[in-house]
Amino acid sequence: MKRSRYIAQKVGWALLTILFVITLNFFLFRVLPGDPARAGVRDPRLTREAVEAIRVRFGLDKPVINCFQSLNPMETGDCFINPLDTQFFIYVGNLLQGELGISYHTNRPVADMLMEMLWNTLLLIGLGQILAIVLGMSLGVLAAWKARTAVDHGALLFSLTAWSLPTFWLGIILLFIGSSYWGLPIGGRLTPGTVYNTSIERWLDIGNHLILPTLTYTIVFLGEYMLIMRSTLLDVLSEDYILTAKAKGISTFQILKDHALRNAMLPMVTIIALNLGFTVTGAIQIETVFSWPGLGGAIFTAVNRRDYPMLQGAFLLIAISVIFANLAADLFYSYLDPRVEDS
Amino acid sequence: MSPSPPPIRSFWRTFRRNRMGMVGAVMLILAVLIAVFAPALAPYNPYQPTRVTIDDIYAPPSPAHPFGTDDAGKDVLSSFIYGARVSLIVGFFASFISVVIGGVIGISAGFYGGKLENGLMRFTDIMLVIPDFPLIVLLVALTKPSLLNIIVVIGLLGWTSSARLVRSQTLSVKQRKFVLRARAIGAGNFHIIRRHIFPLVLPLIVVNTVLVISLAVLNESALSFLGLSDPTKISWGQMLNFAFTRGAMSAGAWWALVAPGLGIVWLVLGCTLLGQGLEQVLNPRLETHHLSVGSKMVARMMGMKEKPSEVKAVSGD
Amino acid sequence: MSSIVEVTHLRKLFPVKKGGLFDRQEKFVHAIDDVSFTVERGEVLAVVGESGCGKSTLALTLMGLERPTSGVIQINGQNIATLKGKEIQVVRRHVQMIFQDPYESLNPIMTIADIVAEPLKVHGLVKNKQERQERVIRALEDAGLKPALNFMHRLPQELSGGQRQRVVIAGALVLEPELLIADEPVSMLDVSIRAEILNLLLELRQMRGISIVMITHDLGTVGYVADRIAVMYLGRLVEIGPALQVLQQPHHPYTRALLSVVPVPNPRQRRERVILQGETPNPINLPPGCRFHPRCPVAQPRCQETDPMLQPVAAAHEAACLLLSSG
Amino acid sequence: MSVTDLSTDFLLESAPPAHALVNVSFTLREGEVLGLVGESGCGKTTLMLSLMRLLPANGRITSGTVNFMGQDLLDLGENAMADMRWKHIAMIFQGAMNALNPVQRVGDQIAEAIVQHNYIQEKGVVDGRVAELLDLVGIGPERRRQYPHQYSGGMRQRAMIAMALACNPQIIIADEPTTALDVMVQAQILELLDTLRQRLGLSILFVTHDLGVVAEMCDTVLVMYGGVTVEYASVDTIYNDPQHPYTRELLRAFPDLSRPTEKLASIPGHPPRLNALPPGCRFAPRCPAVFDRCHTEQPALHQVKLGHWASCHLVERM
Amino acid sequence: MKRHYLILCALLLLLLAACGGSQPTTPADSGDTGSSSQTVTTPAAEAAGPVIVRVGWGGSPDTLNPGTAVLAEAYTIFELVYDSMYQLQPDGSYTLELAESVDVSADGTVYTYTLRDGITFHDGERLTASDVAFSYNLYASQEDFPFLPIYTSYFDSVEAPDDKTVVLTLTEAIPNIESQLIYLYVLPEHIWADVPDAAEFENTAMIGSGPFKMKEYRQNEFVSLDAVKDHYLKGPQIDGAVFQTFDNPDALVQALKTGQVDMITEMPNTAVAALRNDANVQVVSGPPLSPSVTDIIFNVVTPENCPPDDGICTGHPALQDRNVRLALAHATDKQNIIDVVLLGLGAPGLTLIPDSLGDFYNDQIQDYEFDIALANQILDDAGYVDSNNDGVRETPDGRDLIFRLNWPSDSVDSPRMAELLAGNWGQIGVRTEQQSLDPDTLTSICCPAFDFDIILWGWGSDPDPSFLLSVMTTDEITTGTNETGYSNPEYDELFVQQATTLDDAQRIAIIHRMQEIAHHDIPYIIPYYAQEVQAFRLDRFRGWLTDAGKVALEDPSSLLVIEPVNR
Repeated sequence: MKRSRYIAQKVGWALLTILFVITLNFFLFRVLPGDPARAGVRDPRLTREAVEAIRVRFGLDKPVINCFQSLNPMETGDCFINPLDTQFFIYVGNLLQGELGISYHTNRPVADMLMEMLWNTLLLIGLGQILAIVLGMSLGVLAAWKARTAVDHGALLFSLTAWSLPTFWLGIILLFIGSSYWGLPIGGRLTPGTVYNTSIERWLDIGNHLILPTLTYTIVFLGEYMLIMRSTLLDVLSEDYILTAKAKGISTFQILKDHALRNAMLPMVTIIALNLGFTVTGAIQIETVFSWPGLGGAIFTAVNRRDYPMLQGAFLLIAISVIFANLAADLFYSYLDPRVEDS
Repeated sequence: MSPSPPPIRSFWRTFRRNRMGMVGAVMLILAVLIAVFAPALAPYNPYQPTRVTIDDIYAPPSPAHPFGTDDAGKDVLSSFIYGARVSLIVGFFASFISVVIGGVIGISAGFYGGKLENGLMRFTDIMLVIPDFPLIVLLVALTKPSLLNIIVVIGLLGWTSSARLVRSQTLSVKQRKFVLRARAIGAGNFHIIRRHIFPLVLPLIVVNTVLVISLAVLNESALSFLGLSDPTKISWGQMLNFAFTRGAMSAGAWWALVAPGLGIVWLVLGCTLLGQGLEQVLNPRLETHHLSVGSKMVARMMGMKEKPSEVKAVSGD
Repeated sequence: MSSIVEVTHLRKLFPVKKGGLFDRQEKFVHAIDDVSFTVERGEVLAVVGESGCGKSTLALTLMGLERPTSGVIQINGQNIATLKGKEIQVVRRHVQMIFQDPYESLNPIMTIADIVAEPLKVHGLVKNKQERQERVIRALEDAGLKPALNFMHRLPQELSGGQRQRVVIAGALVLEPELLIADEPVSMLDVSIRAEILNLLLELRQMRGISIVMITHDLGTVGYVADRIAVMYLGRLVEIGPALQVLQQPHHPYTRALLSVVPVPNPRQRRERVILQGETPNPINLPPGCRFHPRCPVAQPRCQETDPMLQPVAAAHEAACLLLSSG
Repeated sequence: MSVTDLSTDFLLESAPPAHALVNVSFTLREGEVLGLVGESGCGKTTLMLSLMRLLPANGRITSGTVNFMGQDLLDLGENAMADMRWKHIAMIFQGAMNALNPVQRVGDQIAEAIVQHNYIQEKGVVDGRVAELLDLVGIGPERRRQYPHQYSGGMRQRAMIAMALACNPQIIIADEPTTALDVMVQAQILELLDTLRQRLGLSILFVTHDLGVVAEMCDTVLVMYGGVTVEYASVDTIYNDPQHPYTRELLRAFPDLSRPTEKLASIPGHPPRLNALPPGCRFAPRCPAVFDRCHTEQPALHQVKLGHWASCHLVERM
Repeated sequence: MKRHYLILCALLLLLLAACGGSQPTTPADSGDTGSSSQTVTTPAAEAAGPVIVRVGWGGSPDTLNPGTAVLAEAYTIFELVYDSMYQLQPDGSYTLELAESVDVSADGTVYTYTLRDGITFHDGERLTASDVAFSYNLYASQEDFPFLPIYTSYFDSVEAPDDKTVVLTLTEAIPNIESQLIYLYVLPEHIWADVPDAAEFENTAMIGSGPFKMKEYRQNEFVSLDAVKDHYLKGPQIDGAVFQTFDNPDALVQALKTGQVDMITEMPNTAVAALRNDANVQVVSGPPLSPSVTDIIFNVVTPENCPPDDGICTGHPALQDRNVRLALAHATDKQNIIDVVLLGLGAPGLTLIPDSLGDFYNDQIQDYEFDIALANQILDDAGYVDSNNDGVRETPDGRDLIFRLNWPSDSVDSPRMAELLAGNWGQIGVRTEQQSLDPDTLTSICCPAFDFDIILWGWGSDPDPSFLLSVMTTDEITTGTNETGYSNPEYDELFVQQATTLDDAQRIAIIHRMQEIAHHDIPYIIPYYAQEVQAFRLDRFRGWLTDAGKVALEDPSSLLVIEPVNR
């Protein structure tokens, strides 16, 4: 009962956040300097008529919102315009149909392009996150358990340093080491031109290409998870119920497993969720360094080519993914922490 | 009886013993010194054009250029020293903006509560979920990549964590009885915030600022990497950007990459260590537990209240 | 001598978060429900009860820190329930509060002098540093911190618990109040030093004629300090009367039970204990009739229907129980 | 259980070790309730954790024996000791909210101890035992599926007691089990403990600072101050014939409802910090009957009469 | 225990994966096996596997639709997969491709092409004259194709009287028909006729008639092509080609070094020295097959030429004075810029018409010498003196010679060039305020707004100079193509003349004259003509065209002739 209300509330907030992101996304591109139509037209050989044609094609000739022809509040226009015939509603309407506009750069629907890349990014982020979480937490548990010993200090120093590394810098160094000494592929997702006899071969190829990006990703994010795990676990381990468990004659391993970890997981889940937004930063850099065909690389390309619909779409997709991931984490949290039910 | 030391001095006494924090502070101070005295320290002025030849480009380290030269034949050491300035300016000012916004939002939300808090924190939650970096990229790409824009954009988007932290700290300070006492003696909101809330939230804000600096520095370097920095300003990120786009690795000029990269690591690590150290001193998380060493237990068993100050008193005596 | 405090039909409700999405009915915590009493000048009134009975809310309401939902609180003849900002400040100067936890109620980064001087600054009562200094010293020494100069520049955490509580008291004294509200002033202190704080309060009453409302759950000490005792249960006064009478001849079954379970530090005095079963019910869903009836050892059917009023049982001694009227 | 000359030190960073416990000896007989009394920081908790060998890692037991069931607990291997805990010596902690794992069902936490020590595997049997235990402490067995936060303070303490009884231990160490509870709930818990003791023949080591509770619950009392035994005697002797000035002062400072008008006394000063102990008698700085020797020489525990021990130079002289 | 297990597991996983990666060919032995696959191919597949040349590049086609494509990468693929009427050869000449012969009418307006026999599309359908006519008419009629209509602007009609004959009628005789037709790729009518909106067609199947056919295309990942061994002209010697995208220029070079690709189409010039030391690698450099030019744009628009609608025209007045521009030209050390920015891999530039345009390039022009003293003298003489001794000269009416200097933020080299220019010009008392701008903002301040002083930018061109020449005509000021605002009636006149002069030599003479005018008037300083730098491995393929005068190893002319080393 109460959990259902908690869930409903979280879902509600997620939807509201998405709405906010959509609105922000729309206005960002219109408030900031630069004509969105002009932005797509880089070739000075295009005629004024052609520019106007593009404006019409992208709906940019319509008023921004009902009364405003432009975002300049001085320039109010006719208020009897059909509100559904304004840029904002056209935009939202298109969104609802899964249309994110046409890329200025490739002339393809942004949604299609993003979908192709989304899975690649999810693969990279997913694998990297899982490894970083598992390794980071293991290291954190080890450090907390051996608090104030050489093991702890070593792990701490390693994690802090790993956290401080600029992702792209680590990536480029690993790229050179990995390709020169370990014969690992330099970039891409597949070895182009290869004929795969089975899908296992194909996946092995993908896996081989994933090693370096994942390694970079893992190192960069492992540090933070380790630090958090260590400190929450230290907190949890100094709680009285740990002493109770110890007094019950329960072995250290079982205490860690049954009592400490589950309680320490609570802040971890929250932080992992909040961290998801941050992981995108890493993904952009890693995908660019390793030419991984994902959303991050797409953002890099789009930035370079000033492909605004693409940027807009990628940002929206990433934001929505992160919002949903957060929602999932919240729901997972409610499952982990029985106190949620009565909050 | 001799007058006891003021809080700042007793803080320093404890902090001095915190190895992590001290190392971080030294690292950070060193970086600041390098930045401040750049003109005196740098063998050349990287902003001053000099005549170079092909042989000067990516020249390996030599007595004339201890860190070698970069893709424009400039002395890497000098750029490195001057680069500290921009990296630090971005770090400090962006985090200053973030922390001021976060502090104001956090304190007002935490202190006034009610609808204001609800609104502010919901907004914070929304901003917290939105991935920062793509938005930073977007905004910098949409505006023009000048140093000021970068600082403002990084600063404007970095406040969420500060706001949450400050709010929760404000809430916990507000719960403490001395705030109720201040109310009981008839103090107004402003007085309470100024005299009781702010001074006690301040240490946390300082810790947070230090950590936000490291994030801002990392963000600046990532922006540079994406080609979204001001190319006329030499920062470590900018140096890396030139090294990447102009093939330092392929040319075998590792020195052009290593110095600025390590500079960033140095600065970020310094901030992180200092932040962690400060946090340990100001809010001694117990580095110990029932399965291990225990100063909290010891403190409790030795009759000390479980208050940070008490624990400090034990180790400080 | 007129009363310094007159509370009549005081009521304080806290709204609780609405239930479900379709549960429109708002619920309330009945923290204080129709409470009336007076405090005479120079008197020590102890308000006793278990946690959740509303005694802390009573303290905050008396201080003007919580607005009563209804009822009248007259302090020095002025109803603070209706006063506005500035006026309340003036009244507040005469009412000061002492808190339970001396570790918590002092700002750890302010010196003792600053803490004690703070009320003076807030109210803008002194013209110059010198006068402030003098008043701070006087307050500290009155609170037993002698010589005051030894303490003024120290920080709270450098003092022991007892000394801190004295600082809190000094901070209250500096405004020369007429009424002190002491919320569990000694419960966080070690047994060995409780008496000195209680004795200090009594001394102040003697020296300055200050009235004291002492909120406490510790029945052991009330007899020692209080002139009168008020017993609260679930937001209600169930018994009020002279301290000795209440302690030795309690009339309300709740008071009787409460007194019977207080441990006595004498193994030779084993008494019959009345141990009430269950726990104090939730103050949101109050039982009908007498609030105490579900746990009352002598409850009768009519207790479920009629809500008893306070009625005199002896001189200046009242209790709220239906059984009393029938004999 | 008999404890002799138990001493515990804490190793401190940049300071000499603190002697938190010095030569404490006592005997806990079957069915006896031994009260351990003292102000905060007098070494009560250290003693308790030393007995269970649950000290934090910088705590060191430096001497003494703990004889129990014909063995010295201090000589047992870690596994044997782990087996000893709860099966034979169980504990009840202060503040049961913190002592119960917030994310585990109460029933499961009780069952954990049973499974750990009795190796009962069948779920039904364990379940039955949990229900039985909860029933024993007056909690409806259906509430075993609930989490600690759904319990009230008193119920949590009851659940703690049920947990302590899980393996039918001979000894229960109760560390301030009623502190922070309301007086009525305290009475309920004390009554429950008393009933259980009589029914199950438990020995209880009752740690508290509340002299009233001690008077009502205990058979013998051990008064501690600054890590040393101050006085050790039967409860009647302690209250009616205290020998040590500290005991006397403490009793005078404790309010007695039966004598409401009697003037309360206080002991000026505060208990010593364990890393800054006075050289002589640890109580000397606060003692009303102090004389020169007290500042230089630590008094030994002296038997005043049979079963009554006190450590004071005054007692020795007699 | 479990914890250790977890860590161990993860480490094992990584190790296994790493081992899996290092198992296959190392760079040293990859040449011997001739294996195309780096990692996964089983030994059996390796022996019998197809011989595929792996090309690394920094981009990816923006689209496979020839009508809407912009990027050079797309045109590379078009060249391989499609055929057109003419083929541009690396030496700059044109050969007939689809047609075996052409007959031009006496007045030069009717071209009758006879197609070769046996041309088929990759899906097996025959390529006939009607496909050609359909394609040309499509390009001419599609308004949403941004560039191609330019090449069809002289078309009057295209007809296919029979399967083998295409009759192209022009509105007037033009000199450069070949260069107009090379980008008009012939598309299969049986596919494109059914496409509802040609501008939105993604064309991923990409059926063409060229020597390679599309196998797999993943945008921003790779393009994989199969060889058409029985192509009607000359089938490739190899079995296929893949183009792999590397976002990072260093990664591109590293991929070549480690043998993960056989050829790279671009690289940072800084890597050249290191690659030249690699025995397995050969670096080639020279003028690019696709001409391009880097320019320093001066805002010289006069008030009367300021575009009435869009013009803001805030240029520094001093730049209107040729003396100032001349001084700047004399104060520009082009060789130093080439050394630092290009590491020597470029030639000093003269005008917008680069050396890669072959005969159209006028190499007889004497460039302004780098001479600071002379430059100072010129400014002194023209009345620009530093009267207030702040190191910056002023115009006679007292305005400082401080110029805004902008460049596109996506340019790697411009910031370095700007630094050097600032140094050079600083010596003659000219200061710059530097700012990089994103290309859109730059476009918006550039032209036709003329809200700038100096911009560093560049142009790409087709093999005919018409377009580059048009950039300096008065007519293009309002359209924004003329980015300097330069206007010279004599030049405009010559531009019209060259467009209709059919005789090659005569046309070249006019164009040379136009360059002289432009060079004399200095609306631009052209710092350099950059060379194309490419590199390939020697251990797997041989026969790359390295001595053709221009460099484009990814061009069909190279990919058709290379063959495996060990065959």
